[in-house]
Amino acid sequence: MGRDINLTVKLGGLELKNPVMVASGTFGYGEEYSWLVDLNQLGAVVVKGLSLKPKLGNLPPRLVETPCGLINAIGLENIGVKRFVEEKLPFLKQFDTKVIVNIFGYSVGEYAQLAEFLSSASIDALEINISCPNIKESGRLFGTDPKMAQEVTKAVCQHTHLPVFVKLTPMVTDITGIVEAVMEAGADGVSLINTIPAMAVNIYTRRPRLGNVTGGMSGPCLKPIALKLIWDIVQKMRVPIIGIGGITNYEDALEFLIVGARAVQIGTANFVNPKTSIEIIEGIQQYLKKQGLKDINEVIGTLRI
Amino acid sequence: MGRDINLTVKLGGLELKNPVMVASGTFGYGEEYSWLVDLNQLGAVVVKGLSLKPKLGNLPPRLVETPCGLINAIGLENIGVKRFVEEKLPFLKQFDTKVIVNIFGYSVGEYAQLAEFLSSASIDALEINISCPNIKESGRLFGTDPKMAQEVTKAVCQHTHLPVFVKLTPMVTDITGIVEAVMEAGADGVSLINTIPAMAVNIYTRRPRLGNVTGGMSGPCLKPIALKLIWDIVQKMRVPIIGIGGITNYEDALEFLIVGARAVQIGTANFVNPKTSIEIIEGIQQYLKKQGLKDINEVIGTLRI
Amino acid sequence: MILEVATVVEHRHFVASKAESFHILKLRSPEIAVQAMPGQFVMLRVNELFDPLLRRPFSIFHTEKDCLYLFYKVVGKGTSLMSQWSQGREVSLLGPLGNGFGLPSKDVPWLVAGGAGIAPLFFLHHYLKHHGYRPKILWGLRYRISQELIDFLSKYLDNIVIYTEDGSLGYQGLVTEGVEKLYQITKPSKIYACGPIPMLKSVYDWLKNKDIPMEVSLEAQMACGIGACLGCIIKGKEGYKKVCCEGPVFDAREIKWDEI
Amino acid sequence: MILEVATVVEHRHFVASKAESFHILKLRSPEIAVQAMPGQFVMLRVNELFDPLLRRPFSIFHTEKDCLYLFYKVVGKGTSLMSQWSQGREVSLLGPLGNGFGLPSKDVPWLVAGGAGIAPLFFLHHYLKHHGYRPKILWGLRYRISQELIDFLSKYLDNIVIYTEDGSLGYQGLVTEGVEKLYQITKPSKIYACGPIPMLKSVYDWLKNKDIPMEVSLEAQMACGIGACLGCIIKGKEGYKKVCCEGPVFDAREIKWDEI
Ligand SMILES: Cc1cc2nc3c(=O)[nH]c(=O)nc-3n(C[C@H](O)[C@H](O)[C@H](O)COP(=O)(O)OP(=O)(O)OC[C@H]3O[C@@H](n4cnc5c(N)ncnc54)[C@H](O)[C@@H]3O)c2cc1C
Ligand SMILES: Cc1cc2nc3c(=O)[nH]c(=O)nc-3n(C[C@H](O)[C@H](O)[C@H](O)COP(=O)(O)OP(=O)(O)OC[C@H]3O[C@@H](n4cnc5c(N)ncnc54)[C@H](O)[C@@H]3O)c2cc1C
Ligand SMILES: Cc1cc2nc3c(=O)[nH]c(=O)nc-3n(C[C@H](O)[C@H](O)[C@H](O)COP(=O)(O)O)c2cc1C
Ligand SMILES: Cc1cc2nc3c(=O)[nH]c(=O)nc-3n(C[C@H](O)[C@H](O)[C@H](O)COP(=O)(O)O)c2cc1C
Ligand code: FES
Ligand code: FES
Repeated sequence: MGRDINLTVKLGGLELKNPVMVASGTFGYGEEYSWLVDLNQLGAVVVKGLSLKPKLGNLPPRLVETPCGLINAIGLENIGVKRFVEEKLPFLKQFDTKVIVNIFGYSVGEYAQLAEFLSSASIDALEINISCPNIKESGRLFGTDPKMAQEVTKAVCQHTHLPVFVKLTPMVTDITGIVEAVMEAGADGVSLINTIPAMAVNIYTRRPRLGNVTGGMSGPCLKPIALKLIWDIVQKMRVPIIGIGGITNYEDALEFLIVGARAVQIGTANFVNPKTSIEIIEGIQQYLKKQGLKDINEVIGTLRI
Repeated sequence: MGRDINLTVKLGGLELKNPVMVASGTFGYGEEYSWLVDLNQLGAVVVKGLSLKPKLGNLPPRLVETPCGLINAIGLENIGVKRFVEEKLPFLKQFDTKVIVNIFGYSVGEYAQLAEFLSSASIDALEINISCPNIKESGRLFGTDPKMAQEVTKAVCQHTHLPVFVKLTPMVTDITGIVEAVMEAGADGVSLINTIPAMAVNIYTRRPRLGNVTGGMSGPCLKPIALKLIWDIVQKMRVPIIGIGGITNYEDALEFLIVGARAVQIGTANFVNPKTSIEIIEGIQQYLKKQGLKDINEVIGTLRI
Repeated sequence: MILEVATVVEHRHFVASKAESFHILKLRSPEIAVQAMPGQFVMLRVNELFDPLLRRPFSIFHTEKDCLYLFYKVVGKGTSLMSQWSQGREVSLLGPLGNGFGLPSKDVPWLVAGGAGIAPLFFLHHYLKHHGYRPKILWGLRYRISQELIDFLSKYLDNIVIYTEDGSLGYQGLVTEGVEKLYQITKPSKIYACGPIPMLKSVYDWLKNKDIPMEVSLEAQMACGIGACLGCIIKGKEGYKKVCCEGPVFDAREIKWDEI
Repeated sequence: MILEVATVVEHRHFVASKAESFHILKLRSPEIAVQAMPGQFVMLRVNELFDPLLRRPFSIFHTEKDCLYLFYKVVGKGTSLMSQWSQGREVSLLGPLGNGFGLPSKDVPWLVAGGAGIAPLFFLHHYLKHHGYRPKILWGLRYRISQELIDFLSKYLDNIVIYTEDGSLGYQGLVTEGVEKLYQITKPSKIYACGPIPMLKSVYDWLKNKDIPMEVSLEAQMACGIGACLGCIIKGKEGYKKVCCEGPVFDAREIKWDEI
């Protein structure tokens, strides 16, 4: 099926055999879902956010379900970049898919070190998370200040030959300013959106429902917001965009592609239906066929106003 | 029922017999819902946003349903402040409820004129909308720039004796900066959140699903985001807050009050269940009774961390 | 305008072999049923969740004592959830909403329906007959409908002519062709139409220079259903019109057909 | 770990006069049923909508050929939707998940359940008997349960002692008091417990200085159910533990009881 249909997309220095990836933090280190999902079919796997040192993460409870959404306050728990390369990467390398490593640090220097360390590992790209609402230590987020975002990006790009994508938070006054800043600093593209800062309260105990008080919301309710932010960027400049936020089926994915994202990531939907990413790839193929198109690139960025 | 329970709340210069209002744009001019809702029971009615001149609004389609959300691009259609006072206000004045008029202009001067004009009408407060994502003419939104927000607020406050609330957009990097700015300018409080900029695409026509291309999202999916923004404010300063966003039942309303809002507004939920606001007032009363409390002010801002 | 908890009394499914299947839902809804007029509609809540969020609008298809009937086609999330409803289920109903059809000044009115657009015209047909008119119905369908549905409708409707695009039932062709043909033989006193926009447009195009009044029942995405949200507008010659409360029935000459 | 579309074969509702009502759902789920071990669970999707969004976890209560049974209590949105399911409905099931209970080294193990916590212990009871053990079950309930449920359970469980808080069924008191009393007479080889945290805590407090192994089945809010999201952690003495894949069964001595 679909042999004659081209799904290959190019994002800066990264080429994917199809535009569908699984999002950081929602697919573990790939292994967890390998029982249910044929990783060979995916455009890429983005692994759980990694830091220099292992990180314990936040106190429980870490999850709250909301209408059409999920708030998480995992707190970026991870095994650290070193153990990842030793223990997890070999498994992922068995598959015919790109491996993108999501990283975060507490200082510009840490980002640079992470980039340098990972450049010698056999991975395909870096996604730098400058937008996780769950890092408390960092005080003001890197992702909300164009200058800081630029500095971090520059530091990473100077320390790696790998394609670099910067993952953005939606909660900024002007998304295009941030995008300009990170592209100037040498990024290959941007991925957005990360979760939206959110909160929930237990009215009987009058306490927050998350151990960390606040968290980040993901899920279907994000889609209309993410689309609009991507549209804001597309109207102003040509830059490789990875669309993320609330994608649950091929129709959702196509909305992002039509608006101008060149690839998409599936997050929370993996929990609901682990086969979402595979079904989306198939759905996109069917759609192209029915529309008489032969190449996904004929769809990307073709919104008619 | 509940005679012995106090629901009165004070927000700056405005006192409400209970903290439950209906939100601007979701309750028409009050009359439309008076068949279904006893307006006498409401803390206040906030009427559809008014401008100096009548406004036609955006091209259809103006509505798109999303998972747990609604995107609207009404484009602030309204009959203008003059006709409102002549044709709609007399009806509202028959009821024992406060009337809050939501206003928007295209320049600081227009806001001032609106405030001046309405100060001679028999209304109870002004809510200034500096955050509607559907005004295209205004270019950059007043609500995202602390300086602009301050200027508008100052102009309004100088031209009215009425209590003034400033309605804020969630899409800013730093909400507290905006709140500080408008409070300094003389506002009695802030109401938040307005809708979140959003978008939807028809993948078969590859066209936007709204006549205006983009719109503002409201509904249950907003609640966790609104709570978090209010929490950001509460942690930094003491200011009268009207909580808005995705409230559908008394539990939701109480979450806002516990976090620190002194009143709430019900928007999209009116469409789903027109009696939502009334049921919330009853629900809050029951809750207080069961918790052995006698005054809603014993709940407001009591989140335990 | 009433908010009422109705109860499903009966639910009939008319599943045709090809594509379109129709359903008739009988609801006990005493207060709304007695007030309902042809052309009016109700908005119902599909479930108690927020997905789907909004109420769905449906024309009133028929009333019978304290019950009302809806006639619907499954097109998406809401209608497919509805199709699973069984007897006894409670449904929150808001209605009757909208303006309804006006009576014709004289006999014989024609009722032109496309697909599920039959719903309000069925009610109108019944009402007109009750008031001494002898309405004709022309109904256009994509494919044939199930025999059970034909039998069901035949109990109520005489003078009905069916057109299917593929000729699998009644005449082959578009219902608008039927209108033109019938016009060779006899003239309508008024035309009432409900169905897809292209159908309405072509009936109106054909009619516009003739001296025959025409009312159409239109659809729009709705949130409130009562004129409060300003979401459901269409372009009229004299500005925007709210479909929910200034319609859903409009004088066809008031609509800007080339802009909708 | 399998993702399977199961089918509702039978659904029994045990509605007691006061408060808590229980339901037993029998699902045909051939692949998962044959693999399931006591203490493992499944995650099921409540509907095809996104409200509720996440799958719900339920312990495997019983298996029978190609079927598995769930035993659940209605506590919120998802479980009340489930309680409306009828025969033939299709349900997406992910399972079997989690580690499951370990066998006791010798007879006689005690199974201590609170409320719906009976679910995994029922399966364990059956399994232990099959392997030649003679487990005792102590079950604590808030109120009495329906006679039908008692009859249903009695078919499978012997050696069960019931405690209700109000004394309306079995002995009056908390099940933990029952444990202490029984201990006056005889000693368990191992304790398995599942139920509300306060109950588990008090059993553990009582047990901790005795030389008896104890396994508990714990709950946490879950998203993925397979160890990928890191959302379901609880505090163990050696750091956080993922309930979904390092549990839900834990050696009671590994848990930081005073911090959960
Ligand atoms: C006044 C009025 C009366 C109506 N009467 C009837 C009736 O008697 N019988 C009947 O079958 N239908 C009727 N409709 C249409 C009916 O409301 C929609 O079919 C229904 O709301 C679709 O809900 P859904 O959740 O199944 O579809 P969704 O999942 O919401 O949408 C599925 C598809 O249908 C399209 N759609 C949704 N709503 C509409 C709409 N209002 N108009 C056109 N396309 C739409 C969507 O764009 C989408 O492509 C009426 C509509 C109005 C406004
Ligand atoms: C491994 C595991 C096995 C389980 N086995 C069973 C079982 O066999 N039978 C059974 O009846 N239940 C079992 N549960 C609990 C069951 O998953 C929840 O009751 C169910 O998910 C609630 O869904 P809901 O949509 O009805 O409630 P919601 O609407 O989501 O919540 C309603 C209320 O229940 C609380 N709640 C929700 N989920 C949980 C939870 N996981 N633990 C504690 N409180 C919760 C919420 O905080 C809220 O107050 C199990 C849970 C886990 C983690
Ligand atoms: C449980 C969970 C953990 C996440 N962890 C990370 C992370 O470590 N790094 C990161 O950049 N994004 C993380 N995210 C954000 C997702 O990658 C994604 O941007 C977000 O969930 C929005 O997409 P969705 O709506 O499809 O889930 C996490 C999301 C969830 C739900
Ligand atoms: C159809 C519609 C029209 C609205 N019109 C206005 C308006 O004129 N002025 C305004 O300040 N807010 C307007 N709003 C925003 C609401 O007042 C409210 O802030 C928002 O909908 C979030 O609350 P909710 O989730 O309860 O709906 C409108 C919202 C909707 C859905
Ligand atoms: S649907 Fe709200 S005005 Fe018509
Ligand atoms: S539920 Fe995701 S790790 Fe346990």
